[in-house]
Amino acid sequence: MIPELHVGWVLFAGAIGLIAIGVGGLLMSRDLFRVVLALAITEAGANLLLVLSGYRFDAIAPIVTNEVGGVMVDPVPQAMVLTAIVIGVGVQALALGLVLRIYRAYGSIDVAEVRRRMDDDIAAEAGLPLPSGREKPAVHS
Amino acid sequence: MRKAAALLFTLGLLFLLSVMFLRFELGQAPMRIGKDILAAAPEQVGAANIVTSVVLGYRGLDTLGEIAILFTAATATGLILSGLGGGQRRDPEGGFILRHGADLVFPFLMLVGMYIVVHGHLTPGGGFQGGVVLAAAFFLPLLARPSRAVSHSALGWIEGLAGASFIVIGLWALTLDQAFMTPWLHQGVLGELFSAGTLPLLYLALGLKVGAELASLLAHLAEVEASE
Amino acid sequence: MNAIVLPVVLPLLAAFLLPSLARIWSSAARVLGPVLMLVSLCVLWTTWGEHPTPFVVALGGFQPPMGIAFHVDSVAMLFAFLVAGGALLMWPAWTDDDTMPRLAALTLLLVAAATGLALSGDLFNVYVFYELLSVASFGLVSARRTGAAFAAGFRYLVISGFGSVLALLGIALIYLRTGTLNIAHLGQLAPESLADPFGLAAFALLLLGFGVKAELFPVNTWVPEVYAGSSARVAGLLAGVVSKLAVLVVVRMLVVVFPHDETRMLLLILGVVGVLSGELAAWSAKDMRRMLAFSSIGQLGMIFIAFSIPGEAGWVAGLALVLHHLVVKSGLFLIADRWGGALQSLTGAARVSPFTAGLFVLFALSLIGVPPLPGFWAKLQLVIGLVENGNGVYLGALLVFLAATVIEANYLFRLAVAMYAEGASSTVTAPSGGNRIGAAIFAAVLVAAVFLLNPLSEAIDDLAVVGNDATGYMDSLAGGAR
Amino acid sequence: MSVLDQLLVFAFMTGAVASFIGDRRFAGTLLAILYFGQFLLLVKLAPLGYGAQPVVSAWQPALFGEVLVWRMDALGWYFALITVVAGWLVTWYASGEWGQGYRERGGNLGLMHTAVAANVVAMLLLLSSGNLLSLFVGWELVSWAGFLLMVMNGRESGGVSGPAGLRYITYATLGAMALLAALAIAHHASGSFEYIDLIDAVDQMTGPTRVSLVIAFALAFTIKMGLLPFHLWQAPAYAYSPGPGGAFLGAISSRVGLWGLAMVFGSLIGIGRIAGIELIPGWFDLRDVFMWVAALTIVLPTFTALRQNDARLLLAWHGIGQGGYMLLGLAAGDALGTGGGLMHVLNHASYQAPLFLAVFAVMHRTGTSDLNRLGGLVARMPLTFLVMLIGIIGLAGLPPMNGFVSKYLVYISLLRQGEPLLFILAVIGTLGTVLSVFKLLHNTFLGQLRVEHMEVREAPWSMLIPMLLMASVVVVTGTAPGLVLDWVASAQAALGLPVLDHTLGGAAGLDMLWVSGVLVYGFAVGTLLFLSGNKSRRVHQFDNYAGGHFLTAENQYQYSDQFYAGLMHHIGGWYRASFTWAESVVIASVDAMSAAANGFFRRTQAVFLLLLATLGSVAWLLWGVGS
Repeated sequence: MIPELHVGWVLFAGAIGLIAIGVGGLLMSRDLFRVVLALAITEAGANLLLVLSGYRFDAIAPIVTNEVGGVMVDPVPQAMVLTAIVIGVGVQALALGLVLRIYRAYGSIDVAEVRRRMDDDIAAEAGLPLPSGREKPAVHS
Repeated sequence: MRKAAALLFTLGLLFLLSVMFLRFELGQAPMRIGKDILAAAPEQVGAANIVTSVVLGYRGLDTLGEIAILFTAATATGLILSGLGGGQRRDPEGGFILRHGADLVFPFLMLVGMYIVVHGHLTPGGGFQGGVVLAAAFFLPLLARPSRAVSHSALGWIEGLAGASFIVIGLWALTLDQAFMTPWLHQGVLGELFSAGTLPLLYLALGLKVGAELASLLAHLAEVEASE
Repeated sequence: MNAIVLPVVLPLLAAFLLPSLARIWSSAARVLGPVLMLVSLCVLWTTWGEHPTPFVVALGGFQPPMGIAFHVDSVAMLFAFLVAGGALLMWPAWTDDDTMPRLAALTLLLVAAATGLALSGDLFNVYVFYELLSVASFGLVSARRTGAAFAAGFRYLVISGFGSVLALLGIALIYLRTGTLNIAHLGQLAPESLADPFGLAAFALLLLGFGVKAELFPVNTWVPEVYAGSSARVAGLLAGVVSKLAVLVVVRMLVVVFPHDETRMLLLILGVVGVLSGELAAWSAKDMRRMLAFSSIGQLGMIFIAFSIPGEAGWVAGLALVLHHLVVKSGLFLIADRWGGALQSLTGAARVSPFTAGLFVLFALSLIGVPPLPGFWAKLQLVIGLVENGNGVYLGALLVFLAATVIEANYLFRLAVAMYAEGASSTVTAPSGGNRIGAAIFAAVLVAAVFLLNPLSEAIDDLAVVGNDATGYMDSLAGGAR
Repeated sequence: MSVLDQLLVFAFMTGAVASFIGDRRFAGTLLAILYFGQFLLLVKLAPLGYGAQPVVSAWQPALFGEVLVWRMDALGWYFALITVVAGWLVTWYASGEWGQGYRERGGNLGLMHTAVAANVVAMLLLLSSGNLLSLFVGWELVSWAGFLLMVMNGRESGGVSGPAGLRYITYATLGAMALLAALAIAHHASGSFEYIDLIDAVDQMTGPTRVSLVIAFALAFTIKMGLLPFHLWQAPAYAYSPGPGGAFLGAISSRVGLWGLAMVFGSLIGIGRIAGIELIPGWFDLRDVFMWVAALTIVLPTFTALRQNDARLLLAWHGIGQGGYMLLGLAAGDALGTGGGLMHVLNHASYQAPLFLAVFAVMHRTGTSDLNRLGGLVARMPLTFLVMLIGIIGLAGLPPMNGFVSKYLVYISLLRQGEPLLFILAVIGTLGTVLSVFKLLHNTFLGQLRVEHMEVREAPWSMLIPMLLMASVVVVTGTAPGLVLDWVASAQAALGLPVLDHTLGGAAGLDMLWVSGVLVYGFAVGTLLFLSGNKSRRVHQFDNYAGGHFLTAENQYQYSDQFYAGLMHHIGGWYRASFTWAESVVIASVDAMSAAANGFFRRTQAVFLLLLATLGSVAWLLWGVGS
């Protein structure tokens, strides 16, 4: 059991490490595209953790064949992870679309700059003085 | 300073997650419904691939939700990217090899994709995996010939009808006084192509939908890129 | 009984076909959504009438806990009803430009997801619907296609995405411990497998993950920008309706699976901080939309405080606050359609549209909780519930709540007084006819509720019994569980 | 349907009529008749004032398992009588020329009538509330109806009424929330909102619970009364209401706070128990806090009033100080004190309302209430002068007016209880009152008539009659205080307080019949002497000289600016400024907290907080509570 335990530990640690890397990326990235990537890494870690929650080494893939099989892996986490992955894909595609549009609107994908421009835009639309102190927001599409 | 704090908190998360998850050993999970499903799936659903039984049978609604999410993402991306530029493509045409290679590979990709889709209930694979291959088949010509406009209308009809047929197959059960998504075709023999009731039909719809969805997502993004 | 899936599935079906349908018959596509909402309302109404007691629909015919089940009780149906009704009144896709089909499709998806959240009895299925809800709302939020809308939508997406990861981790942890996903089944297993610090930590992860939509402190930093950047109707839909569904999910988990003092305390503390931060931030807001956004954070905080009270008292208070906030905040956001800008510009706005200003005052009065408006009765339930509990922390929450109400009265009526200021001429124009009618309908509901308080209070009492009945929830899983 | 129901329904109908036809020409008259109908119904309830059992409303809606009960007892009836009469007379006042003038100045007369009617309904609902829940409902209705009356005068007040009303409603909400807290504590202790259950439960309460209950009630009621340190809102809010509305508010509206305190001191908790809560054992208890607050409220706002140059503000500041006398008497707790305090409510209403109305009559004719721009109007508006004269004598608490009687009772009570310091403070307050009301009378009516007011006419009868009626109440109840003391005694009995032993002429050895008789006799003698001398000659006001100069229209011998400059120099303005300072500190701290909350939402790195929260809550659940 010892080697199995060891491998399991490595797998779990890998999943958790992915999450930590992703979260670190989320926190430290100043670039929106990197934020999307960090989010993707975090999701990957979470998905890995999810699929690990039903995995076992001594078992086979849950497909009924004519051969005599042993114990099968829990199929439910596999199905869940399939769903979670596809969800992640959808979210990431949308995020990329948004990054594209932000870049088109503001000419920058720097977190702080985008934040500042957004505040300005919201204030300008509401008819308030701009938080950044500029006269009026730059023209954008 | 901020980076240091970020690092610190990331390490904190690492620590907490380790505390929470490293206590578990692989294979020690109780597998309550997992065992039940493994035992019951071959009779109840009749699909050799039990993951497919779960994806389309036991957890079919999740799958419907998931294609809805893909559809939503595609629609939302289409919404936010529409009205951008005139779609003036400036990407150069692909070279001879790329163009003809793409033409050559296209039918094979289609074939592989469809194969994976329709055998989803028997072997590893299924609507998602096959759908992605199908999307690749559609996307390849796009890369080779950036000037050719994608027919969003056609893609829209495919994804709409495919999604609708998934739901309609599910709803048909209601007319038989069954719950939504109850398989209503004959189960057939385990392991054969035409088995597992409505599952292959669902996977077919799913595959088409996923393929069309991804293709339209990619096309939308590619168009913006091109109009850069 | 099986027809209860229709309010979830039909909007999906329509959404899939709508963009294509709009190409060939756009006027049909425009009315399709609202018509479907009416159909959903009818289906829910008849089902509610036929099945007053909770029942389970095993989707795909697979017995729960193996398959996904809809757990349908009166609370779930009430929330589903609110979703359809709210979406009907605040339908954001009446435009006739090229965005209409996609907007309508996204709204339908949002509605389907929200209804699914209300009905679903499976944890992972809830997660899927929650994600669907998120993605649809990202799209709707960014639909105005301004830079601010995109940036706000992206921020929302990142926070929400991280929240989803947390929720997924929570689900993984729970599945590791129990090996099941059905909420009722989880409830049965919880005393032996989840009633330790690690199970509670899983709840914290779920709470923070799903709390993003519920505007829970501190995962609500997206709220002000998103409501300021999106259209008034979308903001109203998100603040009024969608947030409540996320609350329902969290509270279901709390009541059925994690009914512990610690989890309630967590909810209470986050709710208290939410009330404080929201109302304080609203106090110095300079524009109406963000004022409403902050105020809704505060109100959601109150709802969390209410649900953290053990027993039926908490449910009575929580449900009353939920219903009240839904009506009032939706109405206010409809008013904010054209009046959402700088508060300064609203000085003298009562002259521009006395009707709208009157509605604002009515909503504000109810929000503060002036009797005999329904807001008062909702808040009274909260106060009684808090003090009945007797515990010191709950009394602290009561004090915070009372202080927050004073702040709320000040900033709402600062605006109301300015609206009626003499001699000033406002630059704003009256909200569009549709929005005025919508707001008037919400106001009419509010006023009608004053006269129907007695039956309403009885109905809420009944709903609270059902909502708080964790064993009833678990027992409805007859036969399938072990 | 009991008489109480009839009264409430009738009051509602009055409000409905006001809201539908309030801006018509005849509306004021019609409404005045309707108020008179309410008055008649109250007369029908008059046995309450002489010890009859409370009248219960048949309508008892149950909501969320709680019942709303309305029940009128002697105390409520006494207050309701003042309310309805005040509403009646101010509406009468507004029914004629004043209302027309108000409309011509751009005011919304219909709204004003509606607001006054709403105030009356709300007051009646509150005063007849039969349990804590209906008390709270009535309380909030009174607050918001008052708010409506205060903020509706934006045009005439030059936009000042809005901020004043906002300040009021913020304070009022604070009070309402305190009341809600009190309700919650009571519900927790007794399991219901019924008075009876609360009274039973008070004895079983733990010390902290009882203290917090008293504090919550006190906070709610003192804020409404405008007692220190929550008095800042009252004067501007009342002063800038439309005339009759301001008179109504100043006369009775804030007295519901006293009504509430009377219930707390009397039946609900009992002044004895409050005195039993010792803050510094053996030396200072909670009742002393009330008494000192009351005494300071008498003194400080009164001297603030002294500094006012706007007649409306001067009167409104006075109204605050008068509340102090009432509370002082009530907190004294014995038959004399509580009797004096309760009687002072009616007395105060009876002179505060005509004073306000007189000021507004002057404003109606001259267009100003600035005390530096008036003077000499006695020659032009003698009846208005008479009303104000009676009013200020009452306000100053001099015989033979009713204000003297109630203050006398309070003084005697204080002396008998051995509270000389409080007595001295009360007397100092009276001194300040005398000084400032003299300023009011002098600057308005005495001295030299200004050129621009040469053509001013007496106020019309539609305004004079209500004022004179009220003024006559001041004289009549001053001469025969027993009329009122009967009702006060019944109210005391209903509250379970010691009952005042009284005669028609007064109590505690005071016989106003005799005092008035002597005064009348003295005046008669003086008048006879004056007439018999017949040495007076009427001259034009410029046919005179002062300081060696002949007088012209530009050259005035009457000074009104810097009144009491010497006194002002000594006492300064520190007390009022200190409270405004305290208020601004509160606002600034809320501002700071608000900025902090905003900063939280404006963080660029949103995920950071999310992560922080996750770590915090998970760690808390893992180690904080689990182990």
